[in-house]
Amino acid sequence: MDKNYAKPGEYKVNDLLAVAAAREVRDGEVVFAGTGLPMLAILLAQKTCAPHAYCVYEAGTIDGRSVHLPASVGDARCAYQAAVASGLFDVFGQLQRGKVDLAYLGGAEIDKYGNVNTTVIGDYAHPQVRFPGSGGNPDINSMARRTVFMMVQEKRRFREQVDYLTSPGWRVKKWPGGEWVSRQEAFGKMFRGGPSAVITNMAVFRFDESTGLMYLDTVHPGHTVEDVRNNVSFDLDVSRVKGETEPPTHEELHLLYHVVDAEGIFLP
Amino acid sequence: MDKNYAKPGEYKVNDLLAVAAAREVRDGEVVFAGTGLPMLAILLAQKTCAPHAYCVYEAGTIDGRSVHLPASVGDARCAYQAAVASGLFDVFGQLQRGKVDLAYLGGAEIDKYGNVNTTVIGDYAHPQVRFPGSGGNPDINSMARRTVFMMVQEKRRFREQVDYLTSPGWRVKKWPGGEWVSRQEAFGKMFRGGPSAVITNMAVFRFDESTGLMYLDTVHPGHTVEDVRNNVSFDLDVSRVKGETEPPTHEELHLLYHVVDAEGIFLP
Amino acid sequence: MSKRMSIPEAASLINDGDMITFSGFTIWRRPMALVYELIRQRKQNLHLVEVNSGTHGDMLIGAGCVKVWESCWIGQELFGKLGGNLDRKLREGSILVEDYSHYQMLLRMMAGAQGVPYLPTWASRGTDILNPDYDMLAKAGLRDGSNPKIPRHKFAIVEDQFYEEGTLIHVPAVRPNVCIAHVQQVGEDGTVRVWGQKFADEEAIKAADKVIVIAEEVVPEEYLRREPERNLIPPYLVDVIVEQPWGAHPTGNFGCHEVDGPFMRDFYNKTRTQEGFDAWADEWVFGVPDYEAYLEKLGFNRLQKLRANSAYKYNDSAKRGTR
Amino acid sequence: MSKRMSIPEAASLINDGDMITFSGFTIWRRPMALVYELIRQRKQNLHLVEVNSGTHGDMLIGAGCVKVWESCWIGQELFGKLGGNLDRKLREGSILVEDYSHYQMLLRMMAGAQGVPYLPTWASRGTDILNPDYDMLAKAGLRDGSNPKIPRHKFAIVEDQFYEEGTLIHVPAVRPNVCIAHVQQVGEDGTVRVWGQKFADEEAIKAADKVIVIAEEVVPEEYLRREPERNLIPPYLVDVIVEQPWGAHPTGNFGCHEVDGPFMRDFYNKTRTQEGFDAWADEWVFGVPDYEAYLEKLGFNRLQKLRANSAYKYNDSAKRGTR
Repeated sequence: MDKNYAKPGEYKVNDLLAVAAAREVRDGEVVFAGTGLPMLAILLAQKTCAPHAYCVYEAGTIDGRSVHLPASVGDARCAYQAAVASGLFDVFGQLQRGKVDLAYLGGAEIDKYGNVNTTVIGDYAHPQVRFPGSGGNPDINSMARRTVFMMVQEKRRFREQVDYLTSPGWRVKKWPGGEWVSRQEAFGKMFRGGPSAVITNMAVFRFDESTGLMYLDTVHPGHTVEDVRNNVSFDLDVSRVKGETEPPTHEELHLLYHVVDAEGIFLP
Repeated sequence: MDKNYAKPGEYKVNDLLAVAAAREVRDGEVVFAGTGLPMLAILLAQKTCAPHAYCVYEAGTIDGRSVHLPASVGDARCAYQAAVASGLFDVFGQLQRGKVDLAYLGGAEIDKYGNVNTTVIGDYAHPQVRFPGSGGNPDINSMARRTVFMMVQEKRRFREQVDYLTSPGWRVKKWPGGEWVSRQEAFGKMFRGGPSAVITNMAVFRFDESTGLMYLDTVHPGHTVEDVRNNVSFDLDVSRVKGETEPPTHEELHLLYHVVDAEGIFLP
Repeated sequence: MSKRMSIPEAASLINDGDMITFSGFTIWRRPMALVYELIRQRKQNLHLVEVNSGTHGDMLIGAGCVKVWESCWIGQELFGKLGGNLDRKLREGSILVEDYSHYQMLLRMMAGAQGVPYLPTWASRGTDILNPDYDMLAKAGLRDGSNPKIPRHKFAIVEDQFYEEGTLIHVPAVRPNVCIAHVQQVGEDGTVRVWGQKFADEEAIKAADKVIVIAEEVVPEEYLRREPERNLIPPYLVDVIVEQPWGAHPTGNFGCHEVDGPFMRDFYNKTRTQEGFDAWADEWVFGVPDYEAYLEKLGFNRLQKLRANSAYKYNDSAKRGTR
Repeated sequence: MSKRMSIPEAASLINDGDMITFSGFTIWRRPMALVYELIRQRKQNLHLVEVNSGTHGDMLIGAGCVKVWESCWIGQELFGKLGGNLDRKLREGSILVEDYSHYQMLLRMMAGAQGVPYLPTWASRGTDILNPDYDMLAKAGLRDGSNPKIPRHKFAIVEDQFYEEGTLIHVPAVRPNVCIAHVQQVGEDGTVRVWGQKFADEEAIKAADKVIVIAEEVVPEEYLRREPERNLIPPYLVDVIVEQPWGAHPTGNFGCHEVDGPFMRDFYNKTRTQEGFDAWADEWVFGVPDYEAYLEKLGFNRLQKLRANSAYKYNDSAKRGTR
C-alpha cells in the first residue's frame, strides 16, 4: 500500500508523537497506556497497525472500546464496552505476571541510560519542585516487556544523571547497596526487557541493551541531528541514525482528529 | 422467658448438637460455617439467640439468607440474598485480617489439647485410611477468635495424641523445630483465641487456656460422666463439670425441623 | 484466528506429565467434559495442583492419570465422604500426595497469578502440614530444581521485620501448565463471565500458562461487555474456547443445574476398588464415544430434573432430603 | 442500632493524628463532602496513606491538616499537573513525604486488608524509591516502633528461596485508623456496591480499622442482595453510613456525574500560594456552613450539566475539548 504522507506544516508535533508511538505496537499485544498522548497512540494503533492489540488502563479497565475519548485512566469512558472493569490489583497483578507487552510512559527528566525522574527537581529532601510522583511508572517500567517514553526534548530534561531515579532504565541502582549495575544484572531471572524507545518532539531514541546507552535512531522532519544534540546534555551516540522519522499519513491524521480525539481534548 | 424444654426421647442427638452449637454464637458475630451440622447451628442461632450474626461460607458467600438449606458451602443456595458472593480470597482474607469471631469445625480425631486430625489414620506416608484432608480447618482454627468442634464421641477418636496434627489446638508444634509449645507461645502477637468448645453426641468439653487441657463442661441428658470417661482414651479432667447440657426447647426443634432443615437433608 | 475447539482437540493439548489445575469448588462447576476426555485419551503422570479437589480429581486418580496430587481436600461432599480412589492409591503407594491447607493452596495459586514466587500467611501454624518429615516431594527427590514447576521448598518460616509480629509461613507459587475451567459464559474472543461464587477461578486461570475454557454457552463479546464489572477474565488470558452445555455434570453449576447426587454416590460406591473403578469407567467413560453420547446416556429427563430455576439459580423442586 | 450519621458527625469520629485512607482514584470518586468537613473541623496532624492521591489530598494538605503523606502520586490530572499544595508544603519543609510506587502502595494496602505484615513484589527494582537515604520516616525518627501504625522499615530486600528468581522487595502493610469511602450505593445495614472500576477501594476499606461510607443513595439491602456478585463489601465491615448525593464533587463518579474540571482548575490555579489557598478555602469551605450549602452555591444548572447519561455512565454532551 502506498502511504500518503503529510508534509511538515500539515501536522503538529503531537500528531507525529502519537503516530510514531502507535507504530511501536505489534498486533495482538497487551498495552498499558496512561492519560494523554499514550491514549492517542494505542487508540490509533488499534485503528491502523494493531487492530487486535489490547489496551489496559492502570485504574482497572481492560480492552475498553471507548466511543468518547477518556480524559484520564480513571474515567468512566474507559469502561465502555470493556472486557473487564475491575481494579488496580487485577491489572498490576497481570503486569507482574508478565502479561503486558508494551507500555507508554512519560517523565520530566531522563538520563543517558533511560532512567526517568517524575518525582522532584533538586535535592530530594528539599526540592525545588515536587512533581506528582512515580505513579505506576516504575512498576510498569520494571515489569512490562517493552516501554516507550514520550517526552519533551530540552537540554535540562535529557541529563547525564537525573535528580531522582523514579523509573528504571538500562543501568540502575542495585539495592540494598545502591551500586550501579546493568538492568540485566539487577533484575536477574526476572529481566523481561526494558525501555525500547524515547519519542520526543524532535526525534526517536533507542537503547543499546549491552551498554545500556541511549542512541539517536531517527530525527523528525524539520530537525537535524545537530538540533537534537543541542537539546541533550550528555554525549549522545548519533552513529546509528537511520534517517528521518516516518511522518504521519493523511489517513492517520484523519483518524487522530476525527475519530480518536474528535472532541479535541489532547489535540486541540 | 420460660423455656419449654424437650425431654429425652423427644429429640435426637443431632438436634441437641445443633442446638448446643447454636448457643455458642453471640449476637452480631461473624461466623464461619461448614456443611452439615454447622450450617444448622448458625441458621438456628440467627433465628434464636443471635439474629444479627453473619454467616460466612468458605467458598465465597457472605451473609446469605437462604430460603432452601444449602447442602454444601459451594451450593448456589448459599448465595441467595447474600451481601456478597465473591470467592475464597475474599473470605479467607477477612479471616486472616481477624474479622471472624467464631467458626464451626469437625474432625475425625482430637487429642487432649484440642489438636484435630482430618488427614490420615496411621502412618502419614503409609496410612490405613486417607481422609478428605485439612480443607480450611487449620486456617480457620488458627485465625478465628473462637472455634467450636462438633464430633462423634468414641474412645478411638478422643486420643492422647492424634496421628497427624491437621488443625491446631492449645498445645501445638512450633516450626521449624517441631517442639511442643503452648498455642499462645507458638502464635505470639497473632494469638487471637482458639478452640472454645467440643460438642459431641455425649457432652460438651472446654479448654483450660493456661494448661491447654480439655475438660468436661456439661453432659448431655441421658449420659453420665462415667459414660463420657469411657469414651475418651486420655485422662479427662471432670472436676469442673457444671451439670447437664441444656436440652433443646420445643421452639428450637420446631425451627430445626420446619424452618432450617425443612427438607430433611441433615436431620432426616 | 478462532480459539474454538472440540473437547477432544482441547484435551489433546494436555501433555503427559503436565501440571494441571481446574475451576470450581469441591463438587461445583468442575470441567467434567474435559476430565472424561483426559481419561479417554489415557493421559499419564499428571501433576494436579488444586486449591481443593473433588469428584473430578478422584476420577482422574482412579483412572491412573495422576502421579502427584497437591491440595488440601478431596471427596464427594454428601455423596461420598472420602476421595475413595485417592485413599486406595495412597495406601498402595502409587501416588504422591503433598498436603497444604486450603488458604495456603489459595495463596500458592494467588502467588502464581500475581507473578511472585511466594506469599506470606499466618494460616495453619502449629500443625503437621509444616512438618518437614511430611514433605513428600522432597522425600521423592523432586525438590532439586530440575523441574522448574516444583519449588525447592514446601515452605519457609520467616520472621516479620516490619511490625515484629512473629514468624510467618511463606508458601511457594504454583504455575500450572494448564488451567481447565468450566464457566457459564464466554465471549467469542474469550472474555469470561462466571455467575455466583467465583471460588478460586480467577487465581487458577491467571496462574496457569495455558487456559482452556469450556462454557455452557459462547455469547457475543458485545453482550458481555455491556457490564464489564461482571466479567472475570479478559480475552488474551484465554487460549482455547469450547462450548459444551452441561459440561460440568455430575458436579453442579450455579444458575444452570444441580449436583447429580445419585450419580456421584454411585461413582463413590462403585469405585472403592480398582476393579470397581475400571467397570465404572468402562460404562461411563470408555463405553461412550464422547460427551454428547454421555449426556444422551444420562437422558433428557434426568438432566431436565436437575435444571436450575432462573430466579433462584438452583433447582428448587427436586426432592433432596427425607421430607 | 443504625449506622446512619450526618457528615459532621462522621467527621467528628476522626481524631487528630489518625492514619487515613480514601476511596477512589486520582480525581474520581473521592469522599469530598467529608474532606471539606475535616477541613472545617480543623483536623490536625493527619497521616494520609493512599494508593494514589488527588485533589482531596492536596486540599487537606493545603489546609494544614496533614503531617505525613505516604503515596505515589498527587495532582489534578488535566486540570492542574501538580499537587500544588504538596509542592509548596514540601518546599517549606512543613510536611513529611514518603514515596512508594503505585503497585507498592496497592500491595501495602492489600497486606493490610489480608492481615499480613508485608507482601513481596518485583515492582520498581533499581530505583531511588528503595534508596535508604530517602526513607523520610526513618530520618524523622518515626520508625522506632513507638507508633504501632508505622513499620520499622520502609522496605526489606529478600532473596527468593523457592525458585531462585532473585531478590524481591517486601513492602509493609498499611492499617489505617479510618477509611473514608464515597460509593454509589450502600444498603441500610452496610452492604456496599461500587459501579464501574473498583480502583483500590476493596483493599482500602478492608485494611482500615474503621470504615465510613458516604453514598449517593442508601438503598434496601434486599435490592442489593438480588445480585450479590455485584457487591464489594459486607455490612459488618462498615461502621458509619452517610447518604450524600453529589458527595464526590468536584471529582467524578461513574454512573453519576462528571469531574468538574473548571472547578478543579480554579482550585489549582488559586491555591499555589498559602494566601491563595486560604482565600479559596474561605470561599468554598469556611464560607459555607455545610455540604448542602456548598452544592447550593454551585447551583442546580452547573451540577445538572455534569450528570451522567445512564446508558454511557458518563456525561456525553458537555463540551470537553476544542471541537
